[in-house]
Amino acid sequence: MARPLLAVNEVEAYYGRVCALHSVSLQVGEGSVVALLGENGAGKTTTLRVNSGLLRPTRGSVEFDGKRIDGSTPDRLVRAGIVQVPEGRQIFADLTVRENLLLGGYARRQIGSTRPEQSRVFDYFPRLGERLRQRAGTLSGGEQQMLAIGRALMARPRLLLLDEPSLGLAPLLVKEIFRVISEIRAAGTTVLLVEQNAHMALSIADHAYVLETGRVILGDRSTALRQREEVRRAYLGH
Amino acid sequence: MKVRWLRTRGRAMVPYGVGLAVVVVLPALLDVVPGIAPGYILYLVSLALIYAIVAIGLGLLIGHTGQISLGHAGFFAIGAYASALLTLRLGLPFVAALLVAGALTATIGFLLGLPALRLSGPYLAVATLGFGLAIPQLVVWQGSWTGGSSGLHGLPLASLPLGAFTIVFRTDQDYYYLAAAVLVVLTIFARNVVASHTGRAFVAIRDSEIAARAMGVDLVRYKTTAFALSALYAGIAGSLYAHLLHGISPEDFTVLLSVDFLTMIVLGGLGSVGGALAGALMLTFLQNALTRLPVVHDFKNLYIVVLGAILILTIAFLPRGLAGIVRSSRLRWAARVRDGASRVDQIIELGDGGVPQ
Amino acid sequence: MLSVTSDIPTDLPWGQLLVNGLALGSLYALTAFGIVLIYKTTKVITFAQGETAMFSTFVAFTLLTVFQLPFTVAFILTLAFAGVFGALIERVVLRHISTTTVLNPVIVTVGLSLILLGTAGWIWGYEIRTFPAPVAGPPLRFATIVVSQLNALTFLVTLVLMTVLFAFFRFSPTGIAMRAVAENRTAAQLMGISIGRMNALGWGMGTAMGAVTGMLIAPLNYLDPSMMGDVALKAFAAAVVGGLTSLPGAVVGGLLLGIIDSVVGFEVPELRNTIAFVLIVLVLVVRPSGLLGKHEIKKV
Amino acid sequence: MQRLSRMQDRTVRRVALAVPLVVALLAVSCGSATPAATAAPATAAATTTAKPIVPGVTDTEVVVGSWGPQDGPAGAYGTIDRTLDAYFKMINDQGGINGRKIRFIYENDSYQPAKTVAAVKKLVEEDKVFALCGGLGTAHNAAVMDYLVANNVPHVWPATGTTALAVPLKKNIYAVQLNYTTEATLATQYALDTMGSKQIAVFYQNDAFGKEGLDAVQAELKKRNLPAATGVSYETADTNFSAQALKLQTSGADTVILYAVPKPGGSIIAEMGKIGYAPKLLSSSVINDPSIFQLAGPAINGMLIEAYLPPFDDTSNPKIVEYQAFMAKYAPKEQIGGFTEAGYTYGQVFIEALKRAGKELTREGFMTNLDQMQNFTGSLVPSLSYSPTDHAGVKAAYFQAAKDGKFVTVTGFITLK
Repeated sequence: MARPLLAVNEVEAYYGRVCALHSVSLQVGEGSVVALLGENGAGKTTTLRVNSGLLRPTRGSVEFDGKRIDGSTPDRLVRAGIVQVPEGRQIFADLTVRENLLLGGYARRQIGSTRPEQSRVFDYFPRLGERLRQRAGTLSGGEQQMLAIGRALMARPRLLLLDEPSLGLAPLLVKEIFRVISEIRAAGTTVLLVEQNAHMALSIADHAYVLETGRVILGDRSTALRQREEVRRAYLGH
Repeated sequence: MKVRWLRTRGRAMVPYGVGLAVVVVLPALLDVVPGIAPGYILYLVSLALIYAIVAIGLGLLIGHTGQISLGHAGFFAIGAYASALLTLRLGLPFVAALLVAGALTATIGFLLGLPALRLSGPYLAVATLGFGLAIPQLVVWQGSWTGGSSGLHGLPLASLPLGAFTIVFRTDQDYYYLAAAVLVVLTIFARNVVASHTGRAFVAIRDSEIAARAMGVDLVRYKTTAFALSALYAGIAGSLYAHLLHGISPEDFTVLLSVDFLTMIVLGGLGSVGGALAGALMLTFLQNALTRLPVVHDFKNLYIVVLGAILILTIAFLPRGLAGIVRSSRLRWAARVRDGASRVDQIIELGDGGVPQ
Repeated sequence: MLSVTSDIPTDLPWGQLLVNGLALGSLYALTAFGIVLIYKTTKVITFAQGETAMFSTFVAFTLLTVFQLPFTVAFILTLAFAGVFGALIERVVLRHISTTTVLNPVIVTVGLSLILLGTAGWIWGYEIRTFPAPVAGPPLRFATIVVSQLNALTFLVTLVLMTVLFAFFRFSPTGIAMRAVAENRTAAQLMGISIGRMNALGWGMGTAMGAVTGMLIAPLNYLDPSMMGDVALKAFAAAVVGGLTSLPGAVVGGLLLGIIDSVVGFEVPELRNTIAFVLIVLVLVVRPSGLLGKHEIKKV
Repeated sequence: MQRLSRMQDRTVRRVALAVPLVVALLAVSCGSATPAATAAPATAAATTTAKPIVPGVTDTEVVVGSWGPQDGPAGAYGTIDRTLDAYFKMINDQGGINGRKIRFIYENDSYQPAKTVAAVKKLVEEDKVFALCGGLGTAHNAAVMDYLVANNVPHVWPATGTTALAVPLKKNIYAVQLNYTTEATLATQYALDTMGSKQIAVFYQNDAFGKEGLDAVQAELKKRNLPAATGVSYETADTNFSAQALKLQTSGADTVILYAVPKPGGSIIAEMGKIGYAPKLLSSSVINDPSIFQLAGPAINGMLIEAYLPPFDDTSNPKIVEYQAFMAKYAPKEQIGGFTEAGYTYGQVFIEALKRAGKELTREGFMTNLDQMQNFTGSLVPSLSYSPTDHAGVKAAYFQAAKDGKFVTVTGFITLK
């Protein structure tokens, strides 16, 4: 692999006095999709939070595009090109769909119009275009997930951090979301994906890591991981 | 509400013993300190002890039950006026007036607790603030029997009939012992409430109303109880206050006083009965101590600025107030004695329940 | 002289009372704007709004009297001062305060108001001063109803500011970002919005709003450290009755309180506050989140 | 730890319960048994020993105290104590009185009675003041009146005109200010007899001060079998007076008597002007401060103001020239007006009494001399008299008219009919 876009090196992180990550190292190559697998509480979301700047690691380092970014604030990282779609969507329910999208491009509003991004989002999710004036809180769960991803794309990210995009969605919708994720990758955006649905995740990821109690226990190409007995038993249900 | 009378015992009694000894010998100590006037200091201490009673009651409401009140000067006023009117106009003995005043304020507290069931946070703050503003206004409005804004003056001396004797509280020292005795009784009572089932229900409500309800805590009952109890303390304190000053007027019960009460418990440490006491003492003596600074000659209102700074600094640096310092240093010491300092942090963490003992 | 009473069948001059109430109410509403603005962005309910407004007005007064600046220049400089002042308050004080309980910000802003009261008294003293009115001239008359130019201006400023702020929150990216921060801090951060900057902006705007209010109130209520005491309490109540996050709510709450004040003040002046607050409690019991506020979901 | 303590003997609990109560009660009863412990020694010594030890008095110094608000809504009154302080400084610069310098201690009570009591206890018991001068406020004087009487501390010129301080007579309290009842009765008589008023309304502060004024007006009207005046009140915290202006207008009164302090007083005049209501105006002396012209605006022109001190800007009066020179030198930061004039006058009366009390200064001697003061003309008050049975002080007043930002004297001194 050439120089990775994102490199997490022996990161340790705490919530208050509880240690959530003991020593996590992983790498995400430019233009790839990397999946993080593991059970609830394994540290997947925490890893994303460290990368997006919401949580400051107590030890270790995070490098993005060759520069240290640990300790930076989320708003700076968004400008640098790292955008996280948080778990549970967290769209702004009181704001309209248009306003949500506008905020997605907030960090870039100085650079110029966000119109091209907006039309790209509508290409991926035509339904959002139909509901521009609607309050986001009135959307269905699937539409809210689309809005959350679309909102993130408005910032024209180089690295998209996706936290459980399939959570609580009907199988058909899950399929559609994953279709869009591969399209996003195809358009050149790197994706780091946290997913419970290991089947789906491994089907689109180039590379995957398995976390357990705050440690990376496995990391390999998806195709290789799929063959491993422990992964099959624990995550793929065989 | 069933409360066992005394729960504290064993080594935990030591601070009480010490505290009590200080209470008893304080007047004698003051007599031998040169350059101060015992009567004046004892008046200030009495005032502080009376405020401490309000603060302890307010602490039960805010610190333990999580219900904010910006109107406790209102309860304080009701207690003071009830007691003053009963002794002055109806000639009731002091003790009877004190008890009736307490019962009356408790009832009004209960009633105010009812709308509070629906309100929380800033909404409750405004409702209670309004209550605090309204009481002095009502007093002025009903001037024909409340004395209006001139107030009521020349209250009879407080007295306590004990069988064949009657103790009359004449001097500042007498009055100091009266206030201290009432405070001791009410402090013990408050600590017992806190340790009882009722106290645990209060804390459950503070921590999460939804969880408390899920656990079967009757919100209506315990919220109104907290308000009534808190008002009872303010009412009794109000009665003592009226008799300490031998007179009252609406000027005594401004919003600023409610803010003072709030400051006392914040400074002392929320959720701590001892903290409320310490906060009341500190605040009452603060202004006096400040007037002794030479700079105050040109800056007579310095104390307001200092008061404001204390509020902010306490929240910023001592979120658990004076009680927090005491508690953590005690735990630190205990931990060092037992098994080295390494577990201190953990112990402090465990001590965060907000329920003393 | 007696025409007012003889024209109207009841013994209350309702028209004039209403007009007076609206004038008074717009002062409450204006002050409430600052409270709402700060609450909307920072979730801090400030008890210092009256005192920051008072302090800014004293600054304006100094610019007008000591430096002899024209009113417009002094007005603009005061707005700038207030904006920076508010942002500084946020940065120096409130940023370091944990907001895990409602009580913390309440105590801290009360502390802040005490510091400002004491400092203003120290710098400018407690003498009552007059503050020049931005407009002067004969009052406007509509039949038997009289409206002073200052009252008319205040009412106008209230409406204009409400509209401008409404548009700001609806259409400008910064305004939308402030609403986003109010709704979900984490998600807003992930949009690249700096929470610290938004909080400072909220305080700056709220305090500047207070300065406008102070400069409109001072010609009427005179200038001294306690000039805002009563108004700030009512404004606080107006903001809460209106729903704390709603600008139109603040106007409705303010005007309602103004009219109550005017009518009750005419009939039983002793009970102005009492009746106002009984009504507030009734309103809140029926609608615990205020007239136009959204019900906030309690988190477990 | 908790579990351990729970296993302790139950008796500890009982003891712990009993001890505080018993000890506290015992202590209380002991306290009552020795009632003389606190306040008595100083005064007892003063009356018995040959060379009396007088509180606050040494060969070189006499300690004088006062209280008043130095902050808050009533903070403007703080000027009075500051002027007094400046006045005593001037006296000290001139060598003091009978070889003694004056040490003046004034406390800030923030206009809160509980703090007044604390302040007075400190002044009397700790600073051991010889006397008080200019303690401010009606409720505040009421709160400490009994205490001052019991301790026999002279209080010269409490800064309030409430009649309660002089009637019934308190041996050690010397009211000087024209009391509110006399003042309002004079105003009513003047309105009815000289101004030709037919219907009177009173705008008053809803407290002891304003009520005393209103009651005196009503009493005078009743005495003459005239219909009662319409009373319109305001609260000290009020800031807007449009409703009250409207109410005064609808009352149909042709004369409005003001019993208000400067801020609301000025505001109500302005508000009446705004709605085009222009009755004859008559005001209590309390409003007498130059700030009132600014506060009230042009509507004040023609208003009559009662006064018992000469106009503070009348430079044809040599006493005023002296007063202004004092202000310029010793209190340049204070705004010349009714408050500073009052403080200055309190000082004059106090110093005169101190002078007369002589080298052997005692409280009794000081009060005896005050009781004998007859037609004293050395202060801004034109003439001041006391007697052992009358401590009411000023009883005459005159009227000034507001004209283009100045007060113009329109009558001589008038006393009650």
